[in-house]
Amino acid sequence: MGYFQMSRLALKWALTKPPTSRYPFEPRKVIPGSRGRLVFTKDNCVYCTVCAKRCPTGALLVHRAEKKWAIDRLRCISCGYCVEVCPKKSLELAGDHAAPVAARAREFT
Amino acid sequence: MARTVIPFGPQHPVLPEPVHLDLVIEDEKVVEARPSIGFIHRGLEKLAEKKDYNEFLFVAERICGICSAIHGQTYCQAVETLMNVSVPPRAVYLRTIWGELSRIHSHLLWLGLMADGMGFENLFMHSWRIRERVLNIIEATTGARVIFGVCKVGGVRRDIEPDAIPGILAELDSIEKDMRDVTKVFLNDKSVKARLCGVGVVSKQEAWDLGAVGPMLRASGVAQDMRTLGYAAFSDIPVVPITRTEGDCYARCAVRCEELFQSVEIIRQAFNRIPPGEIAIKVTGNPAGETITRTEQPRGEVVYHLKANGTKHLQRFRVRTPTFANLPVMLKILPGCDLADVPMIVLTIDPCISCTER
Amino acid sequence: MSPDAIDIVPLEALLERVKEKRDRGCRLVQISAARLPEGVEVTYSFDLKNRLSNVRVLLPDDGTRLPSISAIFGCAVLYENEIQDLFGVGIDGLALDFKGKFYRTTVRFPFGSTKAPAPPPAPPAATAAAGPPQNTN
Amino acid sequence: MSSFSKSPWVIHYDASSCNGCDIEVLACLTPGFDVERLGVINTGNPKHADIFLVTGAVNEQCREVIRNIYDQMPHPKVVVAVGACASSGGIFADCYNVAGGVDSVIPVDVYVPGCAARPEAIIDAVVQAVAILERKRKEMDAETVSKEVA
Repeated sequence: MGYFQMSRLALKWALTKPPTSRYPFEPRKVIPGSRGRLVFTKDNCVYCTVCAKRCPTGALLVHRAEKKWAIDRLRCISCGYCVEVCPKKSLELAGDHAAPVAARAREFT
Repeated sequence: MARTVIPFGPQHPVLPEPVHLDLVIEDEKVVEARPSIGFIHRGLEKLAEKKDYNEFLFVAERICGICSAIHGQTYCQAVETLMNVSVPPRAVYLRTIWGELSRIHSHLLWLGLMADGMGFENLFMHSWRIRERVLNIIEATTGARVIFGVCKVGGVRRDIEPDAIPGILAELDSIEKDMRDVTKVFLNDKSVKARLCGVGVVSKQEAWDLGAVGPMLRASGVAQDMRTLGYAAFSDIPVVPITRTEGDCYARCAVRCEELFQSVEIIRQAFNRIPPGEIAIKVTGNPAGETITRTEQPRGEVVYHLKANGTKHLQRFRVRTPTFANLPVMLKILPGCDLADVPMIVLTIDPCISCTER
Repeated sequence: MSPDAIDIVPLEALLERVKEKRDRGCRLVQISAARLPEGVEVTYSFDLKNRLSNVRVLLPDDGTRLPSISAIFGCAVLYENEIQDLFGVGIDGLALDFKGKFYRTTVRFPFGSTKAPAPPPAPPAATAAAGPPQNTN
Repeated sequence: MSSFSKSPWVIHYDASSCNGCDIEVLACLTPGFDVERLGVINTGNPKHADIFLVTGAVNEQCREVIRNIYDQMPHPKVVVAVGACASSGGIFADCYNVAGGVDSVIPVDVYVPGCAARPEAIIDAVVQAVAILERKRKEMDAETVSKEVA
């Protein structure tokens, strides 16, 4: 009885389309609302530094005087805490993922 | 007879995580197992002194990537107990749903690793194929695949829209069918049975005395499941612990297989009963007091011991994770087994080393 | 904390109280230690029929040693080694003593006392030096 | 095209990660993403590996293990730090037992951001790593040639 358990499953899947995503050759299917790359929109930011203070990993750096906002992508954990506390809604999490990099750098905007 | 010491780990093909065992063997029989852990010890309990209780949630969720959802939930529950906050019922149901989804993905992950450990590559791939479907539901509802990040003190961060529920339930039905196919192989296949039956037997008394928890304890015949305490939505949704009496590797496998379907059933009931309303309440002030909170993770009972003194930092954060409690049992059953069975026995406790060492 | 009251006992009564729990058929749920300004507080939690009961002792920071309960509950060994390594508390009668090698941490006794210096551990270098002089031709 | 670009072999080690990135690395190998269609093979033996995937921050005890695995890999080799913890220490950077990212022990060639790093990001990183591996091999070949000439 117990001999043909797997063959049934294997046969069924031999006749079905593979569930594999073809990622590098086809673009990724982004599920809406996915927490990915942190996106900053400069327009209404008042450089209040709340996001930098609340960031649990210290990935964000905000200079109020120079009006600069910077992120270290390699520290960001996409938790969305900054998005939640931003009073001007200038931060949001995009669905796509940040690309791998060869060196550490802060991205200034 | 000559004794040989064989090192097992820290980098070992069956272990995705590092743990080290010195196995003293005579012939092919293990006579002693000496563990050496600490490869993943980060010391995150001490971080509670640097991060405030809201930020610390992100650390608690990252104690372990597999049990993340229930770690987050337990942490929030513990802080809410300290602060005397009652969470809106909708949030409680959502937490339950996500907790059970994470149990399904964790058990499927474990079944896959188990199949891989016994060399049944095809079954491994099928388990992980189904797991990918569960992760898709999780990502669509929480926004992430492994670290959910949906709980917060006072409620949850996201809602599941009522329009999305029928779709999720339909997908769950189809996943359940898929899981039936795969678990049938685990439970009935001759080669799986030959590999697992009678290996690593723990008696009921032994398991209880050595403080085993979760599927490990239930597979030895003790009906202990923290969900019966009635935390979260389990006060409305009754849970009957799934038990087996054999206490061997096969029984532990069977318990986890059955728990998959139990979790699907719990999610269905939760979606049927989920009340409308708020998903979070505003929490102000700082926690004070002391609490010991227990919940049921995929691997068993987790214990959070929190002490707070009214400042925004917790005074002491201590977590006892299920694998830590299951290690003594593993060390107890290793002596006397064959060297070839060691990977099976180590895998059946569902070791989660990053939980254990924190 | 109301449903699961904590039973604070003097250090001498600890073993007896733990044995009592054992005789009633309890399961050892956890042992947790916490650093207080005056010392280390060790809490033992037991479970019987899903009811949690706790026993607690307070160890002052004057080098008082904690008796091990590993003869009563075998699984306590791991918890006690953890406390020994992280809090710098000496424990007597451990069934399996890792001698400070359970967790190898960068900071010795990360939860150690902040007031007094941590009790000096038996340094392996010192014992080697105290041994017989090695023959170096 | 060398055998690297056709089939890079990877080895994975969990430094002190939370498991999140580990299971994503494993998920890459299973039907959902199946990197074996790109020729990537996961091996348990450092002596067979070209690409070293490290997840998690480095602590006191695993420092030596990482060093060991790295030393055992044949040249040329590429190290990929997967996830925020491996890249910078992430949320655990302040812990007493965490020394920082993987680059505090061995040189890292590619950093993958994310917590946990997505399988797609890991695939991207492996693709980048293969390019670096090719470049390193060419440099090595050029070096041997110049040595033979001299």
